[in-house]
Amino acid sequence: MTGGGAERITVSSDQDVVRVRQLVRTVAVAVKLSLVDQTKLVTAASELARNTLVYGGGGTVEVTRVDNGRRTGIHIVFADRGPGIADLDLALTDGYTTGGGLGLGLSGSRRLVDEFAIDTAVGRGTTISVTKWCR
Amino acid sequence: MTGGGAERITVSSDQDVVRVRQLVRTVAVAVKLSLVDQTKLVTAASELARNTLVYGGGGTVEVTRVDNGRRTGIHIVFADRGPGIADLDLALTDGYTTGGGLGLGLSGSRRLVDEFAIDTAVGRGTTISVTKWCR
Amino acid sequence: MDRVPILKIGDILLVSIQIDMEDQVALQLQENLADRIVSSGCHGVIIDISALDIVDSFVGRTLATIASISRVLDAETVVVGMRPAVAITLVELGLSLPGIRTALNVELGMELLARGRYEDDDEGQDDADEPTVTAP
Amino acid sequence: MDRVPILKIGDILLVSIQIDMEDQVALQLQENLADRIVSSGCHGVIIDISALDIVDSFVGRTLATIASISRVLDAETVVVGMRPAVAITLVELGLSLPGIRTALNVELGMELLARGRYEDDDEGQDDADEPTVTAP
Ligand SMILES: Nc1ncnc2c1ncn2[C@@H]1O[C@H](COP(=O)(O)OP(=O)(O)O)[C@@H](O)[C@H]1O
Ligand SMILES: Nc1ncnc2c1ncn2[C@@H]1O[C@H](COP(=O)(O)OP(=O)(O)O)[C@@H](O)[C@H]1O
Repeated sequence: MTGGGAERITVSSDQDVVRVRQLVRTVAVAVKLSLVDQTKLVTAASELARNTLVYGGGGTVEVTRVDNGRRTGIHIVFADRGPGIADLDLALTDGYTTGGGLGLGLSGSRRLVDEFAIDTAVGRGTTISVTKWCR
Repeated sequence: MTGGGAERITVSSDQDVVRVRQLVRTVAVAVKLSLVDQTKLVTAASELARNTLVYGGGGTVEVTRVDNGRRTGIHIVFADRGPGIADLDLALTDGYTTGGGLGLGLSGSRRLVDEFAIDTAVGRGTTISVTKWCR
Repeated sequence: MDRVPILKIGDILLVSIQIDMEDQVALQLQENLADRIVSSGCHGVIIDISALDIVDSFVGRTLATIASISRVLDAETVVVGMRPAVAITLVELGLSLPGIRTALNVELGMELLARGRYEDDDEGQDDADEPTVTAP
Repeated sequence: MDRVPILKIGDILLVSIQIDMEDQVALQLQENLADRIVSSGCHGVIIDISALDIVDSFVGRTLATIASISRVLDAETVVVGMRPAVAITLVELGLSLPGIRTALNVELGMELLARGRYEDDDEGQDDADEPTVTAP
Protein backbone atom coordinates (compact mmCIF):
# COMPACT_ATOMS: atom_id res chain seq x y z
CA MET A 1 0.00 0.00 0.00
CA THR A 2 1.55 3.27 -1.06
CA GLY A 3 0.47 6.60 0.30
CA GLY A 4 0.46 10.09 -1.17
CA GLY A 5 1.56 13.04 0.93
CA ALA A 6 -0.24 13.12 4.25
CA GLU A 7 -2.05 16.19 5.52
CA ARG A 8 -2.21 16.73 9.22
CA ILE A 9 -4.43 18.82 11.47
CA THR A 10 -3.87 19.49 15.14
CA VAL A 11 -7.16 19.13 16.98
CA SER A 12 -7.55 21.35 20.01
CA SER A 13 -10.92 23.09 19.50
CA ASP A 14 -14.39 22.74 17.98
CA GLN A 15 -13.12 24.71 15.03
CA ASP A 16 -10.45 22.13 14.33
CA VAL A 17 -13.12 19.44 14.14
CA VAL A 18 -14.80 21.51 11.43
CA ARG A 19 -11.41 21.73 9.65
CA VAL A 20 -11.05 17.96 9.80
CA ARG A 21 -14.45 17.54 8.16
CA GLN A 22 -13.48 19.97 5.41
CA LEU A 23 -10.12 18.37 4.73
CA VAL A 24 -11.59 14.88 4.60
CA ARG A 25 -14.31 16.09 2.26
CA THR A 26 -11.73 17.66 -0.06
CA VAL A 27 -9.60 14.54 -0.22
CA ALA A 28 -12.68 12.31 -0.59
CA VAL A 29 -13.72 14.32 -3.62
CA ALA A 30 -10.19 14.22 -5.01
CA VAL A 31 -9.96 10.41 -4.86
CA LYS A 32 -13.46 10.23 -6.36
CA LEU A 33 -15.35 8.47 -3.62
CA SER A 34 -19.06 8.26 -4.46
CA LEU A 35 -21.25 10.91 -2.86
CA VAL A 36 -22.65 8.46 -0.34
CA ASP A 37 -19.17 7.20 0.55
CA GLN A 38 -17.91 10.77 0.92
CA THR A 39 -20.77 11.45 3.29
CA LYS A 40 -20.10 8.30 5.30
CA LEU A 41 -16.38 9.02 5.60
CA VAL A 42 -16.77 12.68 6.55
CA THR A 43 -19.36 11.71 9.16
CA ALA A 44 -17.08 9.05 10.64
CA ALA A 45 -14.19 11.52 10.68
CA SER A 46 -16.35 14.06 12.49
CA GLU A 47 -17.25 11.54 15.19
CA LEU A 48 -13.68 10.38 15.69
CA ALA A 49 -12.13 13.85 15.63
CA ARG A 50 -14.65 14.97 18.24
CA ASN A 51 -13.63 12.02 20.43
CA THR A 52 -9.97 12.97 20.00
CA LEU A 53 -10.86 16.42 21.26
CA VAL A 54 -13.39 15.60 23.96
CA TYR A 55 -12.04 12.35 25.42
CA GLY A 56 -8.42 12.44 24.24
CA GLY A 57 -7.93 16.04 25.32
CA GLY A 58 -6.86 16.97 21.82
CA GLY A 59 -4.48 15.34 19.36
CA THR A 60 -3.82 15.05 15.66
CA VAL A 61 -5.63 13.84 12.58
CA GLU A 62 -3.66 12.71 9.56
CA VAL A 63 -5.30 12.17 6.19
CA THR A 64 -3.52 10.21 3.45
CA ARG A 65 -4.49 9.11 -0.05
CA VAL A 66 -3.69 5.46 -0.44
CA ASP A 67 -3.43 3.01 -3.30
CA ASN A 68 -3.16 -0.74 -2.82
CA GLY A 69 -2.56 -1.51 -6.47
CA ARG A 70 -6.18 -2.44 -7.07
CA ARG A 71 -8.00 0.53 -5.61
CA THR A 72 -7.47 4.02 -4.31
CA GLY A 73 -8.82 5.21 -1.02
CA ILE A 74 -8.31 7.38 2.02
CA HIS A 75 -6.59 6.45 5.22
CA ILE A 76 -7.14 8.61 8.33
CA VAL A 77 -5.37 8.33 11.66
CA PHE A 78 -6.75 9.98 14.82
CA ALA A 79 -4.16 10.09 17.58
CA ASP A 80 -4.20 11.45 21.11
CA ARG A 81 -2.21 11.04 24.30
CA GLY A 82 -5.27 11.07 26.52
CA PRO A 83 -6.46 8.56 29.09
CA GLY A 84 -6.93 5.65 26.66
CA ILE A 85 -9.88 3.27 26.63
CA ALA A 86 -9.95 0.64 29.38
CA ASP A 87 -12.73 -1.59 28.06
CA LEU A 88 -12.71 -1.53 24.31
CA ASP A 89 -15.58 -3.97 23.80
CA LEU A 90 -17.76 -1.76 25.95
CA ALA A 91 -16.67 1.43 24.20
CA LEU A 92 -17.56 -0.19 20.88
CA THR A 93 -21.07 -1.04 22.03
CA ASP A 94 -23.89 1.00 20.51
CA GLY A 95 -25.18 3.44 23.07
CA TYR A 96 -22.28 3.23 25.51
CA THR A 97 -20.92 6.63 26.55
CA THR A 98 -19.04 8.02 29.52
CA GLY A 99 -19.61 11.56 28.37
CA GLY A 100 -23.32 12.03 27.86
CA GLY A 101 -23.11 11.53 24.11
CA LEU A 102 -25.23 9.08 22.18
CA GLY A 103 -22.56 6.41 22.33
CA LEU A 104 -22.56 5.98 18.56
CA GLY A 105 -19.27 7.58 17.66
CA LEU A 106 -17.07 4.50 17.74
CA SER A 107 -19.60 1.82 16.86
CA GLY A 108 -21.26 3.96 14.21
CA SER A 109 -18.02 5.08 12.55
CA ARG A 110 -16.90 1.50 12.34
CA ARG A 111 -19.97 0.74 10.26
CA LEU A 112 -19.32 3.71 7.99
CA VAL A 113 -15.79 2.77 6.88
CA ASP A 114 -14.17 -0.26 5.25
CA GLU A 115 -11.34 -0.77 7.71
CA PHE A 116 -11.22 0.24 11.34
CA ALA A 117 -8.47 -0.38 13.89
CA ILE A 118 -7.99 0.87 17.44
CA ASP A 119 -4.75 0.93 19.36
CA THR A 120 -5.20 2.18 22.90
CA ALA A 121 -3.48 1.90 26.25
CA VAL A 122 -4.74 3.24 29.56
CA GLY A 123 -2.78 6.32 30.53
CA ARG A 124 -0.99 6.42 27.19
CA GLY A 125 -3.51 7.46 24.59
CA THR A 126 -5.62 6.25 21.71
CA THR A 127 -4.95 5.87 18.01
CA ILE A 128 -7.73 5.00 15.62
CA SER A 129 -7.09 4.26 11.96
CA VAL A 130 -9.77 4.02 9.34
CA THR A 131 -9.73 3.40 5.61
CA LYS A 132 -12.38 3.85 2.96
CA TRP A 133 -11.81 2.44 -0.53
CA CYS A 134 -13.29 3.55 -3.83
CA ARG A 135 -15.72 0.96 -5.14
CA MET B 1 -21.29 -42.11 5.04
CA THR B 2 -20.70 -42.15 1.32
CA GLY B 3 -20.57 -39.05 -0.76
CA GLY B 4 -21.47 -38.40 -4.38
CA GLY B 5 -19.19 -36.29 -6.52
CA ALA B 6 -18.46 -33.00 -4.82
CA GLU B 7 -18.91 -29.69 -6.56
CA ARG B 8 -16.62 -26.89 -5.62
CA ILE B 9 -16.78 -23.12 -6.02
CA THR B 10 -13.95 -20.68 -5.40
CA VAL B 11 -15.30 -17.70 -3.48
CA SER B 12 -13.57 -14.43 -4.20
CA SER B 13 -16.39 -12.00 -5.00
CA ASP B 14 -20.04 -11.13 -4.31
CA GLN B 15 -20.90 -12.95 -7.50
CA ASP B 16 -19.39 -16.16 -6.21
CA VAL B 17 -21.66 -15.97 -3.17
CA VAL B 18 -24.61 -15.84 -5.55
CA ARG B 19 -23.18 -18.90 -7.33
CA VAL B 20 -22.94 -20.77 -4.05
CA ARG B 21 -26.61 -20.07 -3.35
CA GLN B 22 -27.56 -21.34 -6.79
CA LEU B 23 -25.48 -24.49 -6.55
CA VAL B 24 -26.82 -25.36 -3.10
CA ARG B 25 -30.35 -24.75 -4.31
CA THR B 26 -29.85 -27.07 -7.27
CA VAL B 27 -28.42 -29.87 -5.16
CA ALA B 28 -31.09 -29.38 -2.47
CA VAL B 29 -33.78 -29.83 -5.09
CA ALA B 30 -31.98 -32.88 -6.50
CA VAL B 31 -31.83 -34.67 -3.15
CA LYS B 32 -35.49 -33.73 -2.59
CA LEU B 33 -35.21 -31.60 0.52
CA SER B 34 -38.58 -30.09 1.41
CA LEU B 35 -39.15 -26.50 0.29
CA VAL B 36 -38.64 -25.13 3.79
CA ASP B 37 -35.47 -27.16 4.28
CA GLN B 38 -34.14 -26.02 0.90
CA THR B 39 -34.77 -22.45 1.97
CA LYS B 40 -33.05 -22.93 5.31
CA LEU B 41 -30.01 -24.59 3.76
CA VAL B 42 -29.57 -22.03 1.00
CA THR B 43 -29.90 -19.24 3.55
CA ALA B 44 -27.28 -20.80 5.83
CA ALA B 45 -24.97 -21.31 2.85
CA SER B 46 -25.37 -17.69 1.89
CA GLU B 47 -24.40 -16.52 5.37
CA LEU B 48 -21.38 -18.79 5.60
CA ALA B 49 -20.12 -18.14 2.08
CA ARG B 50 -20.32 -14.40 2.74
CA ASN B 51 -18.22 -14.88 5.89
CA THR B 52 -15.68 -16.88 3.88
CA LEU B 53 -15.44 -13.92 1.53
CA VAL B 54 -15.64 -11.00 3.97
CA TYR B 55 -13.79 -12.31 7.01
CA GLY B 56 -11.78 -15.18 5.49
CA GLY B 57 -10.59 -13.07 2.57
CA GLY B 58 -12.01 -15.63 0.15
CA GLY B 59 -11.83 -19.42 0.03
CA THR B 60 -13.73 -22.41 -1.28
CA VAL B 61 -17.14 -23.98 -0.86
CA GLU B 62 -17.64 -27.67 -1.53
CA VAL B 63 -21.08 -29.20 -1.86
CA THR B 64 -21.55 -32.98 -1.66
CA ARG B 65 -24.58 -35.28 -1.76
CA VAL B 66 -24.34 -37.69 1.11
CA ASP B 67 -26.07 -40.88 2.13
CA ASN B 68 -25.68 -42.49 5.53
CA GLY B 69 -27.60 -45.64 4.64
CA ARG B 70 -30.77 -44.35 6.21
CA ARG B 71 -31.12 -40.91 4.71
CA THR B 72 -29.77 -38.73 1.97
CA GLY B 73 -28.63 -35.20 2.55
CA ILE B 74 -26.21 -32.45 1.65
CA HIS B 75 -22.86 -31.76 3.19
CA ILE B 76 -21.21 -28.36 2.60
CA VAL B 77 -17.71 -27.30 3.60
CA PHE B 78 -16.68 -23.62 3.69
CA ALA B 79 -12.92 -23.21 3.94
CA ASP B 80 -10.63 -20.20 4.06
CA ARG B 81 -7.05 -19.43 5.05
CA GLY B 82 -7.95 -16.14 6.70
CA PRO B 83 -7.28 -14.86 10.21
CA GLY B 84 -9.29 -17.55 12.02
CA ILE B 85 -11.63 -16.93 14.93
CA ALA B 86 -10.00 -16.24 18.29
CA ASP B 87 -13.05 -16.51 20.54
CA LEU B 88 -15.46 -19.02 19.08
CA ASP B 89 -18.04 -18.78 21.84
CA LEU B 90 -18.26 -15.06 21.30
CA ALA B 91 -18.44 -15.40 17.51
CA LEU B 92 -21.33 -17.86 17.95
CA THR B 93 -23.29 -15.41 20.07
CA ASP B 94 -26.38 -13.85 18.48
CA GLY B 95 -25.61 -10.27 17.63
CA TYR B 96 -21.84 -10.44 17.91
CA THR B 97 -20.00 -8.99 14.95
CA THR B 98 -16.59 -7.49 14.32
CA GLY B 99 -17.61 -6.21 10.95
CA GLY B 100 -20.79 -4.22 11.32
CA GLY B 101 -23.06 -7.08 10.29
CA LEU B 102 -26.01 -8.24 12.35
CA GLY B 103 -23.96 -10.96 14.03
CA LEU B 104 -26.42 -13.67 13.00
CA GLY B 105 -24.42 -15.48 10.35
CA LEU B 106 -22.81 -18.13 12.50
CA SER B 107 -25.41 -18.46 15.24
CA GLY B 108 -28.31 -18.31 12.80
CA SER B 109 -26.87 -20.79 10.31
CA ARG B 110 -26.23 -23.23 13.09
CA ARG B 111 -29.96 -23.21 13.85
CA LEU B 112 -30.84 -23.72 10.20
CA VAL B 113 -28.91 -26.97 9.64
CA ASP B 114 -28.83 -30.42 11.26
CA GLU B 115 -25.09 -30.65 11.83
CA PHE B 116 -22.64 -27.82 12.28
CA ALA B 117 -18.90 -27.98 13.00
CA ILE B 118 -16.20 -25.32 13.10
CA ASP B 119 -12.50 -25.89 12.86
CA THR B 120 -10.52 -22.68 13.22
CA ALA B 121 -7.05 -21.56 14.26
CA VAL B 122 -5.84 -18.00 14.61
CA GLY B 123 -3.62 -17.09 11.70
CA ARG B 124 -4.41 -20.34 9.89
CA GLY B 125 -7.99 -20.09 8.73
CA THR B 126 -11.48 -21.35 9.29
CA THR B 127 -13.36 -24.40 8.05
CA ILE B 128 -17.06 -24.78 8.70
CA SER B 129 -18.95 -27.96 7.79
CA VAL B 130 -22.70 -28.25 7.77
CA THR B 131 -25.10 -31.07 6.90
CA LYS B 132 -28.81 -31.09 6.22
CA TRP B 133 -30.69 -34.41 6.00
CA CYS B 134 -33.90 -35.24 4.20
CA ARG B 135 -36.69 -35.94 6.63
CA MET C 1 -23.87 -5.94 -12.13
CA ASP C 2 -27.62 -5.73 -12.58
CA ARG C 3 -29.72 -2.92 -11.26
CA VAL C 4 -33.04 -3.28 -9.57
CA PRO C 5 -35.59 -1.05 -11.35
CA ILE C 6 -37.68 1.44 -9.40
CA LEU C 7 -41.11 2.29 -10.85
CA LYS C 8 -43.20 5.30 -9.90
CA ILE C 9 -46.93 4.57 -9.67
CA GLY C 10 -48.83 7.63 -8.55
CA ASP C 11 -47.47 8.65 -5.18
CA ILE C 12 -45.72 5.32 -4.68
CA LEU C 13 -42.36 3.89 -5.66
CA LEU C 14 -42.53 0.20 -6.53
CA VAL C 15 -39.44 -1.95 -6.35
CA SER C 16 -39.80 -5.46 -7.60
CA ILE C 17 -36.75 -7.55 -6.82
CA GLN C 18 -36.57 -10.17 -9.55
CA ILE C 19 -33.01 -11.36 -9.18
CA ASP C 20 -30.79 -13.06 -6.68
CA MET C 21 -28.97 -9.85 -5.72
CA GLU C 22 -25.25 -9.57 -5.15
CA ASP C 23 -24.57 -7.62 -1.96
CA GLN C 24 -23.37 -4.61 -3.96
CA VAL C 25 -26.62 -4.58 -5.92
CA ALA C 26 -28.59 -4.45 -2.67
CA LEU C 27 -26.50 -1.52 -1.42
CA GLN C 28 -26.93 0.25 -4.74
CA LEU C 29 -30.69 -0.21 -4.51
CA GLN C 30 -30.62 1.42 -1.09
CA GLU C 31 -28.88 4.49 -2.51
CA ASN C 32 -30.97 4.73 -5.65
CA LEU C 33 -34.16 4.48 -3.66
CA ALA C 34 -33.14 7.27 -1.28
CA ASP C 35 -32.41 9.48 -4.29
CA ARG C 36 -35.74 8.63 -5.92
CA ILE C 37 -37.72 9.33 -2.76
CA VAL C 38 -36.25 12.82 -2.62
CA SER C 39 -36.43 13.54 -6.35
CA SER C 40 -39.98 12.20 -6.74
CA GLY C 41 -41.46 13.41 -3.48
CA CYS C 42 -43.20 10.05 -3.09
CA HIS C 43 -44.47 9.17 0.36
CA GLY C 44 -44.73 5.42 -0.05
CA VAL C 45 -42.38 2.61 -1.07
CA ILE C 46 -43.43 -0.95 -1.85
CA ILE C 47 -40.77 -3.61 -2.11
CA ASP C 48 -42.02 -6.77 -3.74
CA ILE C 49 -39.92 -9.78 -2.74
CA SER C 50 -42.27 -12.46 -4.05
CA ALA C 51 -39.59 -13.58 -6.51
CA LEU C 52 -36.98 -14.10 -3.81
CA ASP C 53 -36.53 -17.68 -2.69
CA ILE C 54 -34.36 -16.67 0.23
CA VAL C 55 -33.74 -13.58 2.37
CA ASP C 56 -30.52 -13.83 4.32
CA SER C 57 -29.34 -11.49 7.05
CA PHE C 58 -27.71 -9.15 4.55
CA VAL C 59 -30.84 -8.68 2.49
CA GLY C 60 -32.95 -8.59 5.66
CA ARG C 61 -30.79 -5.83 7.00
CA THR C 62 -30.96 -3.96 3.72
CA LEU C 63 -34.77 -4.07 3.80
CA ALA C 64 -34.78 -2.75 7.37
CA THR C 65 -32.30 -0.03 6.48
CA ILE C 66 -34.39 1.00 3.50
CA ALA C 67 -37.43 1.26 5.78
CA SER C 68 -35.50 3.49 8.20
CA ILE C 69 -34.02 5.68 5.49
CA SER C 70 -37.44 6.11 3.93
CA ARG C 71 -38.93 7.10 7.23
CA VAL C 72 -36.24 9.71 7.78
CA LEU C 73 -37.16 11.04 4.33
CA ASP C 74 -40.88 11.09 5.20
CA ALA C 75 -41.89 8.00 3.26
CA GLU C 76 -43.40 4.75 4.50
CA THR C 77 -42.14 1.35 3.33
CA VAL C 78 -44.10 -1.87 2.98
CA VAL C 79 -42.48 -5.19 2.05
CA VAL C 80 -44.87 -7.44 0.16
CA GLY C 81 -44.95 -11.00 -1.11
CA MET C 82 -42.69 -12.74 1.36
CA ARG C 83 -42.97 -16.48 0.83
CA PRO C 84 -43.93 -18.63 3.83
CA ALA C 85 -40.68 -20.62 3.71
CA VAL C 86 -38.73 -17.38 3.71
CA ALA C 87 -40.64 -16.08 6.72
CA ILE C 88 -40.02 -19.31 8.64
CA THR C 89 -36.31 -19.22 7.82
CA LEU C 90 -35.91 -15.56 8.73
CA VAL C 91 -37.35 -16.12 12.17
CA GLU C 92 -35.18 -19.17 12.75
CA LEU C 93 -32.16 -17.21 11.60
CA GLY C 94 -33.01 -14.76 14.39
CA LEU C 95 -34.24 -11.85 12.34
CA SER C 96 -37.76 -10.78 13.05
CA LEU C 97 -37.70 -7.37 11.34
CA PRO C 98 -40.11 -5.64 13.70
CA GLY C 99 -39.69 -2.22 12.07
CA ILE C 100 -40.87 -3.45 8.71
CA ARG C 101 -44.49 -3.37 7.69
CA THR C 102 -45.54 -6.22 5.49
CA ALA C 103 -48.49 -7.10 3.30
CA LEU C 104 -49.40 -10.14 1.23
CA ASN C 105 -49.17 -8.53 -2.17
CA VAL C 106 -48.69 -5.24 -3.99
CA GLU C 107 -52.39 -4.44 -3.96
CA LEU C 108 -52.73 -4.85 -0.20
CA GLY C 109 -49.49 -2.97 0.26
CA MET C 110 -50.93 -0.02 -1.63
CA GLU C 111 -54.07 -0.10 0.49
CA LEU C 112 -51.96 -0.11 3.63
CA LEU C 113 -49.99 2.90 2.46
CA ALA C 114 -53.08 4.81 1.39
CA ARG C 115 -54.71 4.21 4.75
CA GLY C 116 -51.59 5.04 6.74
CA ARG C 117 -51.05 8.31 4.95
CA TYR C 118 -54.63 9.32 5.43
CA GLU C 119 -54.93 8.36 9.07
CA ASP C 120 -51.78 9.36 10.78
CA ASP C 121 -50.02 11.90 8.73
CA ASP C 122 -49.13 13.61 11.92
CA GLU C 123 -47.93 10.98 14.21
CA GLY C 124 -44.37 10.43 15.42
CA GLN C 125 -43.60 7.02 14.05
CA ASP C 126 -43.01 4.13 16.32
CA ASP C 127 -39.70 3.18 17.71
CA ALA C 128 -38.73 -0.17 16.33
CA ASP C 129 -37.31 0.76 12.96
CA GLU C 130 -34.31 -1.43 13.11
CA PRO C 131 -34.01 -5.14 12.66
CA THR C 132 -34.07 -6.70 16.05
CA VAL C 133 -31.75 -9.52 16.74
CA THR C 134 -33.76 -12.13 18.55
CA ALA C 135 -32.88 -15.69 19.24
CA PRO C 136 -35.85 -17.86 18.41
CA MET D 1 -18.22 32.04 16.07
CA ASP D 2 -21.11 32.34 13.62
CA ARG D 3 -24.71 32.38 14.64
CA VAL D 4 -27.51 30.59 12.90
CA PRO D 5 -30.27 33.11 12.07
CA ILE D 6 -33.87 32.46 13.09
CA LEU D 7 -36.57 33.99 10.89
CA LYS D 8 -40.18 34.47 11.86
CA ILE D 9 -42.67 33.82 9.07
CA GLY D 10 -46.23 34.16 10.27
CA ASP D 11 -46.73 31.67 13.07
CA ILE D 12 -43.57 29.77 12.19
CA LEU D 13 -39.90 30.09 13.05
CA LEU D 14 -37.63 29.16 10.18
CA VAL D 15 -34.06 28.12 10.83
CA SER D 16 -31.94 27.60 7.79
CA ILE D 17 -28.59 26.08 8.68
CA GLN D 18 -26.18 27.28 6.04
CA ILE D 19 -22.85 26.54 7.66
CA ASP D 20 -20.86 23.61 8.88
CA MET D 21 -21.61 24.31 12.56
CA GLU D 22 -19.09 24.03 15.32
CA ASP D 23 -20.59 22.11 18.23
CA GLN D 24 -20.88 25.31 20.27
CA VAL D 25 -22.86 26.96 17.50
CA ALA D 26 -25.32 24.08 17.51
CA LEU D 27 -25.77 24.35 21.27
CA GLN D 28 -26.22 28.09 20.96
CA LEU D 29 -28.90 27.59 18.33
CA GLN D 30 -30.74 25.28 20.70
CA GLU D 31 -30.84 28.00 23.36
CA ASN D 32 -31.70 30.86 21.04
CA LEU D 33 -34.53 28.89 19.52
CA ALA D 34 -36.08 28.09 22.90
CA ASP D 35 -35.97 31.79 23.74
CA ARG D 36 -37.56 32.76 20.43
CA ILE D 37 -40.36 30.21 20.75
CA VAL D 38 -41.31 31.71 24.08
CA SER D 39 -40.88 35.34 23.07
CA SER D 40 -42.67 34.97 19.72
CA GLY D 41 -45.42 32.59 20.78
CA CYS D 42 -44.88 30.64 17.54
CA HIS D 43 -46.27 27.14 17.38
CA GLY D 44 -44.14 25.76 14.60
CA VAL D 45 -40.43 25.43 13.88
CA ILE D 46 -38.92 24.45 10.56
CA ILE D 47 -35.26 23.55 10.42
CA ASP D 48 -33.91 23.49 6.91
CA ILE D 49 -30.82 21.31 6.63
CA SER D 50 -30.65 21.14 2.85
CA ALA D 51 -27.29 22.91 2.92
CA LEU D 52 -25.74 20.36 5.27
CA ASP D 53 -23.62 17.73 3.59
CA ILE D 54 -23.34 15.69 6.76
CA VAL D 55 -25.27 15.25 10.00
CA ASP D 56 -23.21 13.52 12.63
CA SER D 57 -24.43 12.20 15.98
CA PHE D 58 -23.87 15.56 17.66
CA VAL D 59 -25.98 17.50 15.18
CA GLY D 60 -28.50 14.64 15.05
CA ARG D 61 -28.85 14.80 18.79
CA THR D 62 -29.17 18.57 18.69
CA LEU D 63 -32.04 18.30 16.20
CA ALA D 64 -33.79 15.75 18.39
CA THR D 65 -33.30 17.90 21.47
CA ILE D 66 -34.68 20.95 19.69
CA ALA D 67 -37.75 18.92 18.71
CA SER D 68 -38.26 17.86 22.33
CA ILE D 69 -37.74 21.34 23.77
CA SER D 70 -40.13 22.82 21.22
CA ARG D 71 -42.78 20.29 22.08
CA VAL D 72 -42.50 21.12 25.75
CA LEU D 73 -42.99 24.76 24.75
CA ASP D 74 -46.05 23.84 22.68
CA ALA D 75 -44.41 24.14 19.30
CA GLU D 76 -44.00 21.47 16.65
CA THR D 77 -40.71 20.95 14.81
CA VAL D 78 -40.19 19.69 11.28
CA VAL D 79 -36.77 19.06 9.82
CA VAL D 80 -36.74 19.61 6.07
CA GLY D 81 -34.37 19.12 3.16
CA MET D 82 -32.31 16.19 4.36
CA ARG D 83 -30.18 14.94 1.50
CA PRO D 84 -30.48 11.25 0.55
CA ALA D 85 -26.81 10.55 1.30
CA VAL D 86 -27.25 12.12 4.73
CA ALA D 87 -30.30 9.95 5.44
CA ILE D 88 -28.43 6.80 4.45
CA THR D 89 -25.45 7.72 6.60
CA LEU D 90 -27.53 8.64 9.64
CA VAL D 91 -29.30 5.31 9.59
CA GLU D 92 -26.05 3.40 9.18
CA LEU D 93 -24.53 5.42 12.00
CA GLY D 94 -27.36 4.02 14.12
CA LEU D 95 -29.45 7.14 14.47
CA SER D 96 -32.93 6.87 13.06
CA LEU D 97 -34.37 9.95 14.80
CA PRO D 98 -37.85 8.51 15.39
CA GLY D 99 -39.06 11.56 17.30
CA ILE D 100 -38.34 13.94 14.46
CA ARG D 101 -40.88 14.77 11.79
CA THR D 102 -39.42 15.35 8.38
CA ALA D 103 -40.52 16.79 5.08
CA LEU D 104 -38.81 17.23 1.74
CA ASN D 105 -38.69 21.01 1.68
CA VAL D 106 -39.79 24.16 3.49
CA GLU D 107 -43.08 24.33 1.62
CA LEU D 108 -44.11 20.79 2.53
CA GLY D 109 -42.89 21.40 6.05
CA MET D 110 -45.23 24.36 6.35
CA GLU D 111 -48.14 22.31 5.03
CA LEU D 112 -47.39 19.61 7.55
CA LEU D 113 -47.35 22.10 10.40
CA ALA D 114 -50.55 23.79 9.23
CA ARG D 115 -52.37 20.48 8.98
CA GLY D 116 -51.00 19.13 12.26
CA ARG D 117 -52.03 22.26 14.13
CA TYR D 118 -55.50 22.06 12.69
CA GLU D 119 -56.09 18.36 13.24
CA ASP D 120 -54.67 17.49 16.57
CA ASP D 121 -54.18 20.61 18.53
CA ASP D 122 -54.90 18.64 21.63
CA GLU D 123 -53.34 15.29 21.24
CA GLY D 124 -50.67 13.93 23.54
CA GLN D 125 -47.75 13.28 21.28
CA ASP D 126 -46.17 9.94 21.55
CA ASP D 127 -43.13 9.27 23.54
CA ALA D 128 -40.28 8.71 21.22
CA ASP D 129 -38.78 12.18 21.16
CA GLU D 130 -35.26 11.16 21.85
CA PRO D 131 -32.98 9.84 19.22
CA THR D 132 -33.09 6.12 19.52
CA VAL D 133 -29.82 4.34 19.41
CA THR D 134 -30.25 1.33 17.23
CA ALA D 135 -27.71 -0.72 15.42
CA PRO D 136 -28.64 -1.01 11.78
N1 LIG E 1 -10.08 9.09 21.99
C1 LIG E 1 -10.61 8.58 23.11
N2 LIG E 1 -9.93 8.57 24.29
C2 LIG E 1 -10.48 8.04 25.41
N3 LIG E 1 -11.73 7.51 25.47
C3 LIG E 1 -12.46 7.49 24.34
C4 LIG E 1 -11.95 8.02 23.11
N4 LIG E 1 -12.90 7.84 22.18
C5 LIG E 1 -13.95 7.25 22.77
N5 LIG E 1 -13.70 7.04 24.09
C6 LIG E 1 -14.57 6.39 25.09
O1 LIG E 1 -15.51 5.57 24.41
C7 LIG E 1 -16.85 5.96 24.74
C8 LIG E 1 -17.77 5.74 23.56
O2 LIG E 1 -17.43 6.63 22.52
P1 LIG E 1 -18.47 6.94 21.37
O3 LIG E 1 -18.99 5.64 20.84
O4 LIG E 1 -17.82 7.86 20.41
O5 LIG E 1 -19.68 7.65 22.11
P2 LIG E 1 -19.82 9.14 22.67
O6 LIG E 1 -18.83 9.98 21.90
O7 LIG E 1 -21.23 9.47 22.40
O8 LIG E 1 -19.51 9.02 24.13
C9 LIG E 1 -16.73 7.41 25.16
O9 LIG E 1 -17.81 7.80 25.98
C10 LIG E 1 -15.39 7.39 25.87
O10 LIG E 1 -15.52 6.89 27.18
N1 LIG F 1 -14.59 -17.25 8.09
C1 LIG F 1 -14.31 -16.43 9.12
N2 LIG F 1 -13.03 -16.05 9.38
C2 LIG F 1 -12.75 -15.21 10.41
N3 LIG F 1 -13.67 -14.70 11.24
C3 LIG F 1 -14.96 -15.03 11.04
C4 LIG F 1 -15.35 -15.91 9.98
N4 LIG F 1 -16.70 -16.05 10.05
C5 LIG F 1 -17.11 -15.31 11.09
N5 LIG F 1 -16.08 -14.70 11.70
C6 LIG F 1 -16.15 -13.81 12.89
O1 LIG F 1 -17.31 -14.10 13.63
C7 LIG F 1 -18.11 -12.92 13.76
C8 LIG F 1 -19.58 -13.28 13.78
O2 LIG F 1 -19.95 -13.75 12.50
P1 LIG F 1 -21.48 -13.76 12.08
O3 LIG F 1 -22.26 -14.42 13.17
O4 LIG F 1 -21.57 -14.37 10.74
O5 LIG F 1 -21.91 -12.26 12.07
P2 LIG F 1 -21.59 -11.09 11.00
O6 LIG F 1 -21.29 -11.78 9.69
O7 LIG F 1 -22.84 -10.28 10.98
O8 LIG F 1 -20.41 -10.35 11.55
C9 LIG F 1 -17.69 -12.05 12.61
O9 LIG F 1 -17.96 -10.69 12.86
C10 LIG F 1 -16.21 -12.36 12.50
O10 LIG F 1 -15.48 -11.64 13.47
